[in-house]
Amino acid sequence: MAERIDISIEHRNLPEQSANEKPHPNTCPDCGSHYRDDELAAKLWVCPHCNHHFRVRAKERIRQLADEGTFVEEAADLRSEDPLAFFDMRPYTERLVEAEQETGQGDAMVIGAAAIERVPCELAVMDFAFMGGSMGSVVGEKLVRACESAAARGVPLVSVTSSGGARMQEGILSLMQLPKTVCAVEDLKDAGGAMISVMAHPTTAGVLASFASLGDVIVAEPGALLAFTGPRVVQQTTREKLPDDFGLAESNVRFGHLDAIVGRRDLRPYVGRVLRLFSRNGPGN
Amino acid sequence: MAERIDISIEHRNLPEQSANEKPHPNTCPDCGSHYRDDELAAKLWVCPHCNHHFRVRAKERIRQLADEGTFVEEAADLRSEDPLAFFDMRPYTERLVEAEQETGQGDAMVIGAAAIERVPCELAVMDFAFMGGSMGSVVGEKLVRACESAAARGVPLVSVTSSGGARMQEGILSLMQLPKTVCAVEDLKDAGGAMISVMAHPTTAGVLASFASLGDVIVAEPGALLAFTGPRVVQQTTREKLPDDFGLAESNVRFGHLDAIVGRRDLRPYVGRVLRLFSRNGPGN
Amino acid sequence: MARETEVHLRGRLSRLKSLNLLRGASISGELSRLQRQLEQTAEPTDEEIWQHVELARHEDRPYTLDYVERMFDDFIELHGDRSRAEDPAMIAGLGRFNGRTVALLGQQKGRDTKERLRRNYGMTYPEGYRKAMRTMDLAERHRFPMVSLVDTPGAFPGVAAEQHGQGGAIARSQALMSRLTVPIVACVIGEGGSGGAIAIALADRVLMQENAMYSVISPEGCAAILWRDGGEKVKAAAALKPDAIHTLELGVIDAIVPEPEGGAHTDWDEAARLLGEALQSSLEDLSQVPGEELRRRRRDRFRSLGVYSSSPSSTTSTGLSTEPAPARK
Amino acid sequence: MARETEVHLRGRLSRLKSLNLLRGASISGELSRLQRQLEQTAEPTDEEIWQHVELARHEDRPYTLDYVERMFDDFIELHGDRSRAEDPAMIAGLGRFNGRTVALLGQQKGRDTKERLRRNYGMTYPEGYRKAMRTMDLAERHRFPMVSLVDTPGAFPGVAAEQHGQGGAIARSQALMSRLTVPIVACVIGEGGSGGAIAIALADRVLMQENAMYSVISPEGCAAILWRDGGEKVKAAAALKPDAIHTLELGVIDAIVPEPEGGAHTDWDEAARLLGEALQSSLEDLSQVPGEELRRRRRDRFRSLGVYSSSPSSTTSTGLSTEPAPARK
Ligand SMILES: [Zn+2]
Ligand SMILES: [Zn+2]
Repeated sequence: MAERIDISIEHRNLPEQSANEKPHPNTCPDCGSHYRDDELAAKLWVCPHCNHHFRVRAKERIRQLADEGTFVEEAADLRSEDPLAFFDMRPYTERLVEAEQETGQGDAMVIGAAAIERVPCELAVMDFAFMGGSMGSVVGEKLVRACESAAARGVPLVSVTSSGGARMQEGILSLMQLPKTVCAVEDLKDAGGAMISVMAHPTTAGVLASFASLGDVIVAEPGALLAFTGPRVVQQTTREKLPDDFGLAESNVRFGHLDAIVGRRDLRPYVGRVLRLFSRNGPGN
Repeated sequence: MAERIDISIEHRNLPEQSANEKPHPNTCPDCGSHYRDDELAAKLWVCPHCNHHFRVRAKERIRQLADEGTFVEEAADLRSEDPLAFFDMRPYTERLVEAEQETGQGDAMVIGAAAIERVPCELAVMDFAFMGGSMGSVVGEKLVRACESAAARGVPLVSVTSSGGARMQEGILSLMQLPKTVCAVEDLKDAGGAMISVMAHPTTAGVLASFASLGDVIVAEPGALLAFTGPRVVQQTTREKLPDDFGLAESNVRFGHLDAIVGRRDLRPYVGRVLRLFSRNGPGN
Repeated sequence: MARETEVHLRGRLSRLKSLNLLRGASISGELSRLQRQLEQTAEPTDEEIWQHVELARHEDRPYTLDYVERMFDDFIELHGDRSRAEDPAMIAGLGRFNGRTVALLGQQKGRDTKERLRRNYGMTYPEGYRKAMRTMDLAERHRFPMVSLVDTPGAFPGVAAEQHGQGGAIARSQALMSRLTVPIVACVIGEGGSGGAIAIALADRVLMQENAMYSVISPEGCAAILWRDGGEKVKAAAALKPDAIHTLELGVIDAIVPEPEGGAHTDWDEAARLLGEALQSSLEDLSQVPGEELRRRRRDRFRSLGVYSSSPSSTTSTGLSTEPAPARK
Repeated sequence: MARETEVHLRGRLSRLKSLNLLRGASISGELSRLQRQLEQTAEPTDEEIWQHVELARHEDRPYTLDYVERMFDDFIELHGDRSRAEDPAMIAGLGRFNGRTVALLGQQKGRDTKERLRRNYGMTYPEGYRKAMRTMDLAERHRFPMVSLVDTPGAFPGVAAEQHGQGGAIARSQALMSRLTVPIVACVIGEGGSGGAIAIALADRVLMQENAMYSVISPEGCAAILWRDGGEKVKAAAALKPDAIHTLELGVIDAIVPEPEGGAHTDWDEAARLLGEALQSSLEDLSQVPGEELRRRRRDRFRSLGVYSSSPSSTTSTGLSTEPAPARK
């Protein structure tokens, strides 16, 4: 065993594939079926053949969950800075511009007020397409504002996560988004607020190790990778044989970390039910 | 696997031996050395040859721990009643009279005010010689009064346990001594008091499952059996192969249940140190 | 048995007459029925006590989830201890009970062989109690009242369960219940098996169904130790008196929840209706009490349990404590 | 590097001048020395940053227990998570520090091969964080201030650690620290490795020793991902800026604790004396603040960390947030 072991909080937990031979995004990686965008959209981006849950973009997720016309985005104007003047193969600023151009979003999280099954709530939804859903200062700040907005309006927070971890281009400040978001969730809880955490593929590293794990109720989508350290890094550093379902939602529920695995088609009614239970304005409460 | 599984909270965790061929109490069960009373007393009832910790009677334990002349017994007049008019092979009342005659004690626990290394505290010490240290209404009540006395005087409680569990001759009332003592410890903690739990051989079943496990610091003597269910019952009901150190202090520390194993010769200074740390009148606190 | 009979009849009469809960609004309708039953079983014979044991363990008796299904709306089950495992022998969840959100705990036995194995016959591991504890934390934070349904032969007596800290988990689960400031109602709906039961039964109101049992040790285990013969279980049960009436007499429970004629297994819907009424009545009573006061009374309730004398040698002939029990509401 | 240099010099000057802690009574004696060092390393080269990394990991550097031995009286170590395991990579304990009882947490590396294996190179399992959490509960109940010494390459990346809930344990440890109402001082004494470090570093005062490092990822790991070549660790370290001065500039830590000339490994006693003074000074400051206020400020401190702009497209040229950070004491 090497004396120095390197641990990455930012390990891209992508399926094994080289940049050159990426399969088409609408080809199911599990069964190989291929679909048009509208076909998949009609099925909530779940493979009708094998139930594989494709990743969904933040805005699409909100469309799936929120009652039509209820979502009002907040803090859309926040943008990342470059406090370390970070430069690896390319400057961080360049990566940011490119990500915004590609995704049409300012950063890897979208927040706002919404209603689900007519119960008002606050939504905080991550978007893996923006730099692997990595959490830097903007994601941290948005999550904090979502907590504050939920507390101010006396409604539960629903977070939907999909993230490779902290954004290392912001160095130690990205690590500080862990305690920052944790403190915000605790403030929300002190205000009597509830949090429902929905973990989508992948919810890893710094996001798993902060706000996402603090939900009053925590559920995950089938097949989602939920791991502090991803399988490749674990394999490389420990040379352990990994179980087939290493880090998957199915393993996490067995080990006691999840309240339930909820398929995407059931997610909206499930979240609605939980919201009714936690809603302070419900009958009898 | 039989469908009905019987679980005994009162399983006598004695070493395997039949009543007929009991070895002499001063013969070391581990190495066979034999000692006179005064020899063992001079060594705190620890085998000088192999470090086996003999069981010590409550009054002897207090002599070993408390500063000379400081112990003032409380609630010595409490005696068991027989609320169920319990009668098995013999009436419970007869067993009680016999136990008192044999041990010179009113029940299986002695409590009182004391000082250890000049730090005032409250002591609650069990005596296995009285009906296997079983916890009935008197033991429960005494533990409660010890907590109340500790809180009233603003001193920590030191408990030393040695018990086969709840006293089944008091039926459901013996089970109620679990929540009763738990509530008392929580009252003590709410009053800012500390509790140090010393587990001697054996601390099992209802005593392990109540106040003894609630110490702010929990230590055990070497070789002590600390188990909710003793090895014989586990073996009989599950037919599992038991590890050699099943339920022993050494196993418990490995599994995270103990702060330390402290040999009897080190116990007084160790408890003194902990008392100084928790003492509210210490320098600087 | 003459002295026993006398003591118990005396105790029963004095206690039943002063019980608050039986006079409570929604249970009072059942009082005459209960009294009739009490008279019928005035001093149960050994065999009658054993019949209670058998009814408590009846394989068609409704279990926790059967009641949940009938009593709760919008129920979601909470899984896992957030640490090491999910224990299917312990149910935890949230649901709407008569319009308000409550947190539920309860052991769950299995109905068929496969489920029995999966539920470990309702015998909880430490992980199950840890799941219960995190649910208590959740209830406290959100001010959800708690309902706890007790139905277990006992905490599981296995090697892993011991290694994972069975004793400490039971102790800490009780400690946490003693700290909560939300109302807690527990009901023994089948077997109230020793430490495994009390771990989730440190409640403001402790109820028992008519045919449930609550005991420090199984009759079989008691017989094996005291009679050195597990076959003497009927005698042991008679000595332990684990039935609801004796338990009520001793002040350990606050009220008996009636079952359908013949036992809960004969009519699950009716059993659920009767249980639901009793729970609702208790929760309504408790909802008036401020949280800190609730906790104070809860601890005092358990502090008062036990029977002893202060004389240097035991002379009292009654089964009641020589110290007056603190008044309870 | 021109723009970077300018930004950083500007930031450094403005921040250092307004730092409260550096003006604190017992650290002020070190101020001139610190300033001398700051000047010497005004804009550290890539190689200089790498030297910091090597010093932070120096195998003769004092570890948590070396400091405990020198700073505490009557120390007792607390073992076990009361649930499943004892994790020797995490030290928890109680001891007298300048006359008062404090609770201590800290990762522990090993000094020789055998101990390194036993301590798992200071890489904590979830069980270690759970031991830390129960120690926090203990500290809160008894009003013991907490000292946390951070020294870990990171939380352990193994199969069992994942199965036992590494991510959740780190999250919950932070959550608990954010709830405590006793003073907490953390100091990074070697490697402040990512999530494994922050799990015990959500403190009222966060300090770093001069040659410690604090980073979201190891330079090696960062190089492997961004340069696709683990060998580019020096470049990665330069980009991550894990050294104490840069970390101070970013407002992540509150003060730098001086080390003996040449580094802590050259003189353990002197290193412990300097660390002890810094901890004592911080604890004294904090002891004046009421518990609820302390917690409020602690959360606000972390809430303020981060650099972003509110403009639709990023135009700010400074590395500082365009939102003013809340005032801290
Ligand atoms: Zn498919
Ligand atoms: Zn010997």
